[in-house]
Amino acid sequence: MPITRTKRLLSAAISTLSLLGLAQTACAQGQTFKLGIVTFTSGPGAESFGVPAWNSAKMLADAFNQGGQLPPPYDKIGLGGLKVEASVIDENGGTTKQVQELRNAYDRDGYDAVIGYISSSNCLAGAPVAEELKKILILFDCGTPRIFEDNKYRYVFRATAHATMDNVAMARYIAKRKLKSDDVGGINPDYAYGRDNWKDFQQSMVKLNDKAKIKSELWPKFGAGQYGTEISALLQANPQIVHTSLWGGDLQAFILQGAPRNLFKDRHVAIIAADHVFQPLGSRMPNDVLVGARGENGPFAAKSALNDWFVAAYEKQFAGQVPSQAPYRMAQSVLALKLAVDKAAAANGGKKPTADQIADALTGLEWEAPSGRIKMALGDGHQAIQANAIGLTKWNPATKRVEVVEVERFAAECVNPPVNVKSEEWIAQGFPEAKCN
Amino acid sequence: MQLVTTILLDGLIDASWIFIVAVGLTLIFGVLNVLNLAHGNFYAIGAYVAATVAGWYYASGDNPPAFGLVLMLGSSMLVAGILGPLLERGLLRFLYERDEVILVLVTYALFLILEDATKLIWGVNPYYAYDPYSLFGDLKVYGLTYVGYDLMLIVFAIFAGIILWLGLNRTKSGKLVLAVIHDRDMSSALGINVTRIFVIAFTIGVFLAAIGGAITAPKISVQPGLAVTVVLLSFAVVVIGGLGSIEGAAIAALVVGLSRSLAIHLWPSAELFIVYLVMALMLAIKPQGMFGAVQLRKI
Amino acid sequence: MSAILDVRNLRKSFGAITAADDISVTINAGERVGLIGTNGAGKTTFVNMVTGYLRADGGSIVLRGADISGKSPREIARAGVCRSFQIPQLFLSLTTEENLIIALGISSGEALRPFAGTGSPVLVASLDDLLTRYRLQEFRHRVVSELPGGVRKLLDIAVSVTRGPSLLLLDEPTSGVAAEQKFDLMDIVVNALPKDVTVLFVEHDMDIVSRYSTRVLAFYDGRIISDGPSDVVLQDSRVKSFITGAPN
Amino acid sequence: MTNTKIILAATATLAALLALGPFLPGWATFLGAVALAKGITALGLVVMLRSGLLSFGQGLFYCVGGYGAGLLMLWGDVTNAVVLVIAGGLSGLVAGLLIGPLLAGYRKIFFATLTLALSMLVHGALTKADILGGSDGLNLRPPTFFGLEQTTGLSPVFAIYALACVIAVASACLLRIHFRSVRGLLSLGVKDNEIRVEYLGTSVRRAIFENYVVAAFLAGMGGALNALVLGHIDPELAFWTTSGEFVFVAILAGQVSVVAIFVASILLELVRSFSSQHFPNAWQMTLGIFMLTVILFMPNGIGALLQRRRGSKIAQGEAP
Repeated sequence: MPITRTKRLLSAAISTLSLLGLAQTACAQGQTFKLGIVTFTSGPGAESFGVPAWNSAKMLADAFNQGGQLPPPYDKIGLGGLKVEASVIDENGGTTKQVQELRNAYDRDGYDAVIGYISSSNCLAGAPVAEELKKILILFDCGTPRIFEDNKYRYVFRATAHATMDNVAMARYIAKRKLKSDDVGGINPDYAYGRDNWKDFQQSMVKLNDKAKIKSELWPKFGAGQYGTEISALLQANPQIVHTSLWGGDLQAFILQGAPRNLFKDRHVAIIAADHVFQPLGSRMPNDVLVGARGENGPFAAKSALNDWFVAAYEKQFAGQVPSQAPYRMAQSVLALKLAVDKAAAANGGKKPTADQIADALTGLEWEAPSGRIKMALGDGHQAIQANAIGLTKWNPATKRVEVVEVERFAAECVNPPVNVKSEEWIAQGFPEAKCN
Repeated sequence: MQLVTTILLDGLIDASWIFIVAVGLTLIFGVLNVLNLAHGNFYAIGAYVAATVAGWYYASGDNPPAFGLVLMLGSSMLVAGILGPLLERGLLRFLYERDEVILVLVTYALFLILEDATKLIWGVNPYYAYDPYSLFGDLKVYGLTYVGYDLMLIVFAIFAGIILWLGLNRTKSGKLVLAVIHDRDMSSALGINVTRIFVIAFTIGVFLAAIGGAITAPKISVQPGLAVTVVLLSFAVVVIGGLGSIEGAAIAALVVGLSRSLAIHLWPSAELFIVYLVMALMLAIKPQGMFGAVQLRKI
Repeated sequence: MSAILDVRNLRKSFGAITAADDISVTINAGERVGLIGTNGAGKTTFVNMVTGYLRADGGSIVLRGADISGKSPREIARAGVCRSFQIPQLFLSLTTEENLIIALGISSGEALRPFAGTGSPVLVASLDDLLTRYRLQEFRHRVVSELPGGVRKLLDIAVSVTRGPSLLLLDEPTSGVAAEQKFDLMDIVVNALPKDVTVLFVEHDMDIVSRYSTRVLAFYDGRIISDGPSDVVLQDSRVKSFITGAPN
Repeated sequence: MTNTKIILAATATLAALLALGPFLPGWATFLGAVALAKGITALGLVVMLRSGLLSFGQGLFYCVGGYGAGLLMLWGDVTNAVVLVIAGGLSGLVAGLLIGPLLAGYRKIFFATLTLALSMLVHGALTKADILGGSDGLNLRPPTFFGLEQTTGLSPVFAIYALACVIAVASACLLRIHFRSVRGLLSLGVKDNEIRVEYLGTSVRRAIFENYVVAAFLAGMGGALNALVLGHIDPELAFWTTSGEFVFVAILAGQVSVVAIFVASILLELVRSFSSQHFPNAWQMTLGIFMLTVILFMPNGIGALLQRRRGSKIAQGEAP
């Protein structure tokens, strides 16, 4: 191949790249606050978490821009007085793509902050990028505690509690209500999230009930959709408690296939993240199922002006859809950012605050969310802890809704590890320094 | 005894499902030598169509429930019957003279396109068709409740298998299909209209995938992301059974179903891996699969 | 005269058809042997077994004292037995030159070195030599798939002799070549070959056979029914009635 | 074009790429590094394509390379990027040596399918491996570059981009020389007519095996580069969709020239990132349509598989 062709091909490539380079500088600084939301708009995560989360973010951004919609302190216009420009990025496509997208978001498209990630691998991969580029990244859903327990970050935050409390709270409920729990079984998706949940739950159970023993552990593939054999195995082992961290379509399929086989009779199935299937399943959701919502979200949310506004606005805007944990966790994160940016802007004489100023404002922040009072308590003020609640399902034919009854609420310090203790060790040591009400 | 029965029964139910879902892929592979990565999307489309129809049909409670199932199957078949020829005539046929692997790439592109297409048509909110699931009641086997619908799956799979077998071995075009599977070049040399066979085979393949989706719809929540798992599972079945062998697919489905049920009951932590494990063993022992012929380039 | 190829009780059958029925024959170095016989008489099967394409059901093939029965074509080629094909086996998408370069590269061992260029003096020299001796110069840069049948035949033979074989088997070298060109082709081949090369060639044209062979093996029904100098064999009554169909 | 000219052209290209680096915005540098890493892998595919084989499971070696480098960093405390990338290449090579003999017997779609199956096996195994972070994978530390990153404060992404450039250009240059060697021609011969190759006295299996191992080595280095620039490894690297991209790049580029591979790779990354920027709800569809369009309407892009080639490469000094 003659040199000339090399040159041609090469220059072609170069010119495209450099052109894009220019394009990027153009749109970097505007007098708006560009907020990127990364969440699943396609694939298995879209229905239950991705799209509802994006809806929630979009709704809040619009409300901020109109101003005066939310109760104080969130009634100020925009973010730090700046108009919010929120746009969504699909989380589907693997970590390489996500890291590329994150770099594009900060570097090319000039986003001032990004809130995102349902998948733990994307959280793990994204955090160092934000740190390297010194840009704000708020993780809103991924479960793994590894992020702030294995690393320290300045610009990365998680405005929601990690998955440990979901399982500790569940175990505590079982203990507190003295439910039969000597024989414990579990069915969890066979990937990191499922395995972490099961480890936490099983160890918590053993700590809280020394007679508890594991009767069966099942590991369906994520996205399997077929649970016939697992259900048989569970029925056969006949444990008194069946723990599961299945979610979304998998959880729905599991319930649809398990209910007619009496899996939910004469035992408690404990679903740590269940509220998002209440509305889709409706009357198909069995009664007396032990459920959590990864925080005081959805049906567990305590009455407050903010929560009333949130639920009403969401149902109004999205055709009667009831907000579940994903919208709540997103709202929680967006509101944390709102508060921090407002604070930082005020401190900055009303001018657009820098990432460092926002980071400072976020560190150790305490704020009100629809899900109650949240506190950046762990990871040097970067990892939030929040209260959690567990209850039993009850179908209400009148309201045509699945409600939660016999709810137990657990203070944040009761179900989350204290500062500088790894979740795993905290559970293994029997919850030292836990402050329960 | 109870455990054995349960393992066998669960394995059989699983195998029936796997067979219906996977056999279409084998057929297409055998005839067109295309590893159809979009197979799972046709499954998903079948499920969506069925669920949509079920939604309309059961909306008014007084319709006879049994007919709903028929309607679901019929409608998904109909859509497959349109989609199959459309894609084969409209796209694949232009590429047959290209390298086979390009066709794999084409189906990969199809996979990407259909992923979003289904989402744009049906959105991300779930669709349900659970009414037929309770159609056949349920019964107790050794004290374990089984849903009649799942047991009917076994009957359905055997039925489908027999129809397919008869269709291939007892009808003229079926025999032609087998001839093409056996030796493509020879068949065209003998003047068999291979392209016509391609349309037939591809359509039947899409057909079966869609039916798989339709019969599964009642027991799942139909929503984005159905495709990937199915295509991987079917792919494993094709490899285990031997590339392009129908009998192979049947046996492989049984092997996978039973080994999965064995694993879940006796060695649960291996569930995710068991299919790959069987596949690996098969590759190690008989790389061309149980019923596959060694396909070395002649030397 | 020393024996180069010694075949003993060679047997091969495809189902009911017996392609080689206890064949025993000795070929001496320097002989130029024509193999004649009707289609299905076992000529090509014989060639295929000697060159390892087919594995004999029984019997032995000994090349200069070394038993090569059941060896792969590759090993037999390395042992000094090369062949051309009834249907030329060439690299159709490549040019005449490239075909020969691959062949020469393999025999010289350059084809095993990842970066050995095609321009090495030795290679170029033997390339030019081949192109000239086989009259292929004008087709040098033509893609083989576009070459006329006769030229492909020549190239096929040229490619097969690059190893400098001691025994060369030509499977119907003149088939598919226009009658008037057959002699030219054979002349080119014969003149291009070193004198000491032993040649076996399968041929249907009896004029070619009588002109170019020092010895003829007449195959019939998997057996050699006549063996000797061409004039003798071609006059053999059974050869006449079964093969050449010439009047007695 | 003589080898000297090729090497000159390569050096010029390398210089240009390195000079370009500092002017690129960070995201583009990252994109460049990833594209080059994938391009290096696709280059390996072309090596196999020339002997008529297309692997749909090259993600296996990409992944093995990534984990090889990553684990050497995390467990072996080796941080030098160059060492890590070579280690990645070698782990790919070893995997190739192990699997090669099995696959060297297969052709066409059967080869493609079995490679795909094997890569999915590795994907499944890694998802189960808790010690390797399971499906979440592991985060890596920033690699070092002989201390340059301290002294000159050079950004890790740019450093890896530069390293990728060097490896890409070097391997492209070597392969370019190889393709016009006798051995390079032999690969084409294997694709055309295995019978003749065997009768010439050399082993087809061996030739294919060698090409396969070379491809595995390149994929290993590509995977290592991807792992380093990403700072993270997870089983996704071995997923079939990853392999699909390599195939696409190889097809899109064809065998017109080794440079085309990298242009194709960069193009794919650009299309991906811009389609997800502009059509966040249909980026997969956009990508798919892009692929189909290329396959249908750019047959020259796939000249390699059409097996129609004119004139002597040597005479015209044009790349095979």
